[in-house]
Amino acid sequence: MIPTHPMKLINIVANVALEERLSEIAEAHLTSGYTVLDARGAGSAGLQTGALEGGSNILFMLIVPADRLDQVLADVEKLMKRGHHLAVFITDTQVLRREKFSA
Amino acid sequence: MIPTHPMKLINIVANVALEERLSEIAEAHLTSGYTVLDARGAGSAGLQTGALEGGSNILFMLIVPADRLDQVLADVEKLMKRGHHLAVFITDTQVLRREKFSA
Amino acid sequence: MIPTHPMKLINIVANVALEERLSEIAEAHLTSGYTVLDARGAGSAGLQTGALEGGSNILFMLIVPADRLDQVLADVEKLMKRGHHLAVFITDTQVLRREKFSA
Amino acid sequence: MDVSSLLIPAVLFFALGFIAQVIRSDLKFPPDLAKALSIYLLIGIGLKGGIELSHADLGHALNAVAAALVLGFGLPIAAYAILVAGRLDKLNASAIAAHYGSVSAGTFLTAIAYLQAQQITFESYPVIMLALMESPAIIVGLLLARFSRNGARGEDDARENHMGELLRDAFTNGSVMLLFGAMAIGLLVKPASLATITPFYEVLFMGVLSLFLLEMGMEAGKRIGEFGRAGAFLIAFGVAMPLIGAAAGIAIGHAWLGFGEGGVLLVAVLGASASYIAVPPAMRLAIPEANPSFYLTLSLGVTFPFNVLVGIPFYHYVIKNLLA
Amino acid sequence: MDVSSLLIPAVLFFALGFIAQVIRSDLKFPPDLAKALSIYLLIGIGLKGGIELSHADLGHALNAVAAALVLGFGLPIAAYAILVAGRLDKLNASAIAAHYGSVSAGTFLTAIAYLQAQQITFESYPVIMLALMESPAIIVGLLLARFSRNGARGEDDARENHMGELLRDAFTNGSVMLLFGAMAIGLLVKPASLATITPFYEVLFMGVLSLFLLEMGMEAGKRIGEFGRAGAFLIAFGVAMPLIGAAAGIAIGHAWLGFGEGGVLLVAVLGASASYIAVPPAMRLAIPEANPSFYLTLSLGVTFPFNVLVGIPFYHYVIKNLLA
Amino acid sequence: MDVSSLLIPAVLFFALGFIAQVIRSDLKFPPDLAKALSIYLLIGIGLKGGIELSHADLGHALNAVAAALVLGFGLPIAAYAILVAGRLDKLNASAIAAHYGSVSAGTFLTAIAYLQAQQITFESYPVIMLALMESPAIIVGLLLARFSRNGARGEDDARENHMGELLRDAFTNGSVMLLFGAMAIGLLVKPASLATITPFYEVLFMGVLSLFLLEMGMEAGKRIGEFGRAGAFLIAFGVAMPLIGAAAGIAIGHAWLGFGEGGVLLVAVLGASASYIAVPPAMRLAIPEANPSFYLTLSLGVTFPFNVLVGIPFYHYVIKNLLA
Ligand SMILES: Nc1ncnc2c1ncn2[C@@H]1O[C@H](COP(=O)(O)O)[C@@H](O)[C@H]1O
Ligand SMILES: Nc1ncnc2c1ncn2[C@@H]1O[C@H](COP(=O)(O)O)[C@@H](O)[C@H]1O
Ligand SMILES: Nc1ncnc2c1ncn2[C@@H]1O[C@H](COP(=O)(O)O)[C@@H](O)[C@H]1O
Ligand code: NA
Ligand code: NA
Ligand code: NA
Repeated sequence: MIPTHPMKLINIVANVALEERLSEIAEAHLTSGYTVLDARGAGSAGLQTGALEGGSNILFMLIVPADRLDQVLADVEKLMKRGHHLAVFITDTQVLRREKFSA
Repeated sequence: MIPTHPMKLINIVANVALEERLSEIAEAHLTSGYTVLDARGAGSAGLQTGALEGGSNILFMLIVPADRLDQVLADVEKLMKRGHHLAVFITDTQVLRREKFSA
Repeated sequence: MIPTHPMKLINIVANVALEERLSEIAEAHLTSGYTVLDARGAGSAGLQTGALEGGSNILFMLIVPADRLDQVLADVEKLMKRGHHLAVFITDTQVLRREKFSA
Repeated sequence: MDVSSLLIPAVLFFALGFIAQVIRSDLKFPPDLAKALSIYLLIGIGLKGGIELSHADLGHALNAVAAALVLGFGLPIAAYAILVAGRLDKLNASAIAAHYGSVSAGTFLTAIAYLQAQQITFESYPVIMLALMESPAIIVGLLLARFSRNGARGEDDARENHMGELLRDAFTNGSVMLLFGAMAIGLLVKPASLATITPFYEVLFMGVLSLFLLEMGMEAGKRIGEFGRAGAFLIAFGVAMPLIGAAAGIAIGHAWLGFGEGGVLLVAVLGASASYIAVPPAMRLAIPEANPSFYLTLSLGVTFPFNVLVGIPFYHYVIKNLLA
Repeated sequence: MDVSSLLIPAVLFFALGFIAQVIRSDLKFPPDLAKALSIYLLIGIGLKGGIELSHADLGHALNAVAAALVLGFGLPIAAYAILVAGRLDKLNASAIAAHYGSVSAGTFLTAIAYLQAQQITFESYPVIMLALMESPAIIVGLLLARFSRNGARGEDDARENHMGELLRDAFTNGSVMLLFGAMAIGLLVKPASLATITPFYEVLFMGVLSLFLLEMGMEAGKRIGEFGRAGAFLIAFGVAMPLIGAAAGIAIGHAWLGFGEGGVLLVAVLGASASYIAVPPAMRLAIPEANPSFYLTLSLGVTFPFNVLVGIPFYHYVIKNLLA
Repeated sequence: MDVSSLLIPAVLFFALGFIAQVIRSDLKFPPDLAKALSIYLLIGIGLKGGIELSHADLGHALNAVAAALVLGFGLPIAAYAILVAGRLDKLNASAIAAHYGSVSAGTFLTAIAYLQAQQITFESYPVIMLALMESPAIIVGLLLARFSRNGARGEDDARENHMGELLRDAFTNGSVMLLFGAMAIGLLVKPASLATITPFYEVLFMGVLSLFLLEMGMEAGKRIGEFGRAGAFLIAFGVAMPLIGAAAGIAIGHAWLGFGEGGVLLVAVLGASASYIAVPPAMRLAIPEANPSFYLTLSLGVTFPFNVLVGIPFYHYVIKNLLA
């Protein structure tokens, strides 16, 4: 059996202008990396068709060990407190190769 | 500790022609919003390379409170019953700011 | 109530050059299909801005019945053993229409 | 049949893409590039059609419109009859039929490039016909499917069951909007004003087409892997139906419209080719029960390469003998 | 007001996209295509501005610069005052105000196409003014927001609270970089060398613009669904503010800069139009508390179609009467 | 060395993108745009090469081919020797070496723009050499890696262990397909027919290049953050290796091929530049153990800006002195 290890997957849907801020959070917490996907959608900030930068979303994905989840979320919370429109949802996940994500 | 709240994340992989139908379902159920990502893939409907509209997928993501899951899925089921090729999978997730998603 | 069925969702973040190798794994295990999204990010293999093929990621998603998870992961492990830079994470999920994914 | 007539950029770029796929090259195109190029090409065709229409003879134009409608309504019915005779289920037959009533802009433009390379003149009416042939094909497909379903579906709330809604879809189809919209613009705008956008839509046209065909060659090549799923009967249909469509086109272009060698070839291609841009999304919504793998494999993986690599010179050969 | 003056490709392609959306066509554009086209257009405008600047009269140029700064700083303050008077909260008012101090390149270029179609000449200084008007508007927006927040936020570590950081953002804004960078290149490079890229950036320009406007028409149409959320006061503002901006532009273009009919119209459009490319991302970062739905609905969904379809010919009509 | 020779669009747009990144502008390019532009440029180069080949002198052409193979096989071996001497592990050394045996089309085209701006003529053979230099470099990389692994890997089922499979990959590489495919098309198609696509592939070429270089400037700028990870030795290698490659290129271009000032500069650039389009994906598959961060940082973040901003004028200066 291939061993897998529990981790937390943080998903953040945000305007593309926040990509740099989010990757800085990932780097500040020394995560092993991060993944970004272009997205569109709709929410309290209105329609995000993806055609203009002001109306384009990203889905920012960050895998962290459970014991670091809270510190990372605290930084994400700061962005939200400042008024940024973010949809944040966290999922339990199992990774291959624990050492890759907890370095 | 940052409080998080359990919700359901509905994921639907469908042809891009269904994007409007799916966002109408989201709106009909007064969800707080929805997120759409362009995708490609393969399945019973054949190869979806993404190059032509007829062969392009989307990944439609919808977060709903657990008690509204069934009503939304009922509408998605209707699409499937009419013959549409959808791959639907639901994941447990934890959101920041419950009020954002259950308004 | 709409019935849902537990399955495993395998997510693989890899360079786009591996797309064919990964879809071959999906086909070899007779999965019902697979889904691919274009992504960018950063990790041990450096910055993946998505602008050049050598620096572009994909998110490869594969839903499999729990009892086939290990066989599929074994093939993914082989790629990793050969040195490929992959981030692999597996999530529990519930699908509509079991027969669609376990054919 | 002179093979050297195939040594034109359009055909060779298509072949390059096709070969790249067959030998499993890792050549990749950004998925959105094909969509952007097809938007460009549809607008370009529409503008051209509008300009032609603005100095067209009304009688001839109406004749061409009538011929387009006959082809657009007639061919899908023929296709449906053949498919159902071959024991394909009626919903898949309806969806595939709609594709063959419509036109592949890529194939049509390849035929134009083919004629230009041989300095053969051609009538401009077929460009107008092309724009007209999308909607009828979609409508026939819908009607056939409705007829096939035969009240089997009870949920009256479904959009797919409202005929009005479906007809609306046939006319507001994205490709139809681009073709007709651009045609109207070509017709309405004064030549001097139109000239400001001419360098973009006309001068680059054949170059953009070559890039589009490179990508479509790859797309066609990718579908070979799906031949098994489609089965021998459908693959054979994908070769036979263009021959029937071309025959119809030749008959109409020659006997009814009285076109010359070039114009008849273009009408033959209108008949012979099958849509892979406009009709598939329409069928996704209108006949969800049909399997997209079938109609995309046939229109894109069989009929398209057949027409580009074999059909066009063959139809031309037949037409030359006919006119001689 | 001669309606036939609207029968130009730029306006008609915009209308086509708008209509396609309103009748709920399934026409789709790859999202990245709009971004690619806008990069192209900003570079093209910048190069043009640089070339114009290279043979501009210094006195006139400085005058135009001063006028651009007056418009760029003045209009957002006027907009803010109106919005706050209408009881909009101050942060949303600041963000919206910034959009109206800046310019919509799409509208400006449509005005150029409109003038060219009527063979009306125009001064080249407005192109230079356009590039200058992005940053002041952003800066005013930031200052107004800072003032509105009034120390309410305690976290001094937030980037949004460092004025230096925010000013930096105003000048390193992506669109500003493209406009100024291309302007510098147009100014620095010798004509012979510049000529190697001219076919790409000038010959295709109006054609690319038509494609961009088609897509922006669709984007504008999609925002109609958000009118309800914005409310009647804001929608009315989206029509009134361009009239105020145009009046200011006409006054400045005519009385201060002494331009002719064409030049005054362009300055009017600088005043009347609202940014939807450069300013929204800047406001996302600088005034996150404001609702993007408001400022995008107004600039893209109300003011843009108003200017393209009604404003330009109307301002022109006013200017002609004024000069007569 | 005349700095004003760098005031050409190609170099300035590269610099603009680089600066935008360094000052952390929020300027963004859609990721797929770079891929689309590079497809266009590779086809354009290939067509040009094919047309040149069609009226090339056979003896000269064969000589150029031989020279390309010597550079393509020789440079990676030299690079590998240096890297291993510097204690880099063999697999990373193999992968990096392959990049330096191949060519950066962006750098090569910048050199052409540089020559054109100074009205210096150049031989056309280097264009043909460029297309030939992708595959040898990849093959050498593979052989070196195989040799390094030295049977360490037991799994014989891995594709990466089948030499035939790997050679196939070297020749079916996407960029190689585009270059050779377009070259064949340029060779086969009659000039009159080729002329239909010329406006797209030739007239726009330098303009498209400027946009591509703007984006590559940004990509290069983004890699600066990875210098630390690569380490001082590798960064030094990224500057030293182009000097070695340029020296080899100058020697071969001058002494062997007997080219003039322009042609020698182009051969110098073939030697000096390192691939960042074709080779990285090939190495991803063939030498997965190597760290992509190293080879992308070097080829894109160090050698590319060095060549564009310093190398080209410096090599030119050397060549002029040599020929004087
Ligand atoms: N219920 C939801 N399900 C999925 N995505 C959502 C949901 N609500 C909001 N989003 C996404 O999050 C983005 C920002 O949300 P908002 O802050 O509400 O504008 C939206 O543009 C959507 O893409
Ligand atoms: N097992 C699977 N894992 C991930 N995605 C799938 C799977 N099966 C189907 N899909 C996706 O769902 C789309 C529609 O599936 P289908 O209805 O089978 O054609 C496919 O094009 C795939 O992108
Ligand atoms: N902690 C993480 N969270 C999310 N994505 C990650 C993480 N670590 C790595 N990745 C993704 O996986 C890709 C490959 O990782 P690597 O093998 O570390 O280069 C990266 O380019 C990222 O997109
Ligand atoms: Na047809
Ligand atoms: Na304004
Ligand atoms: Na080299």
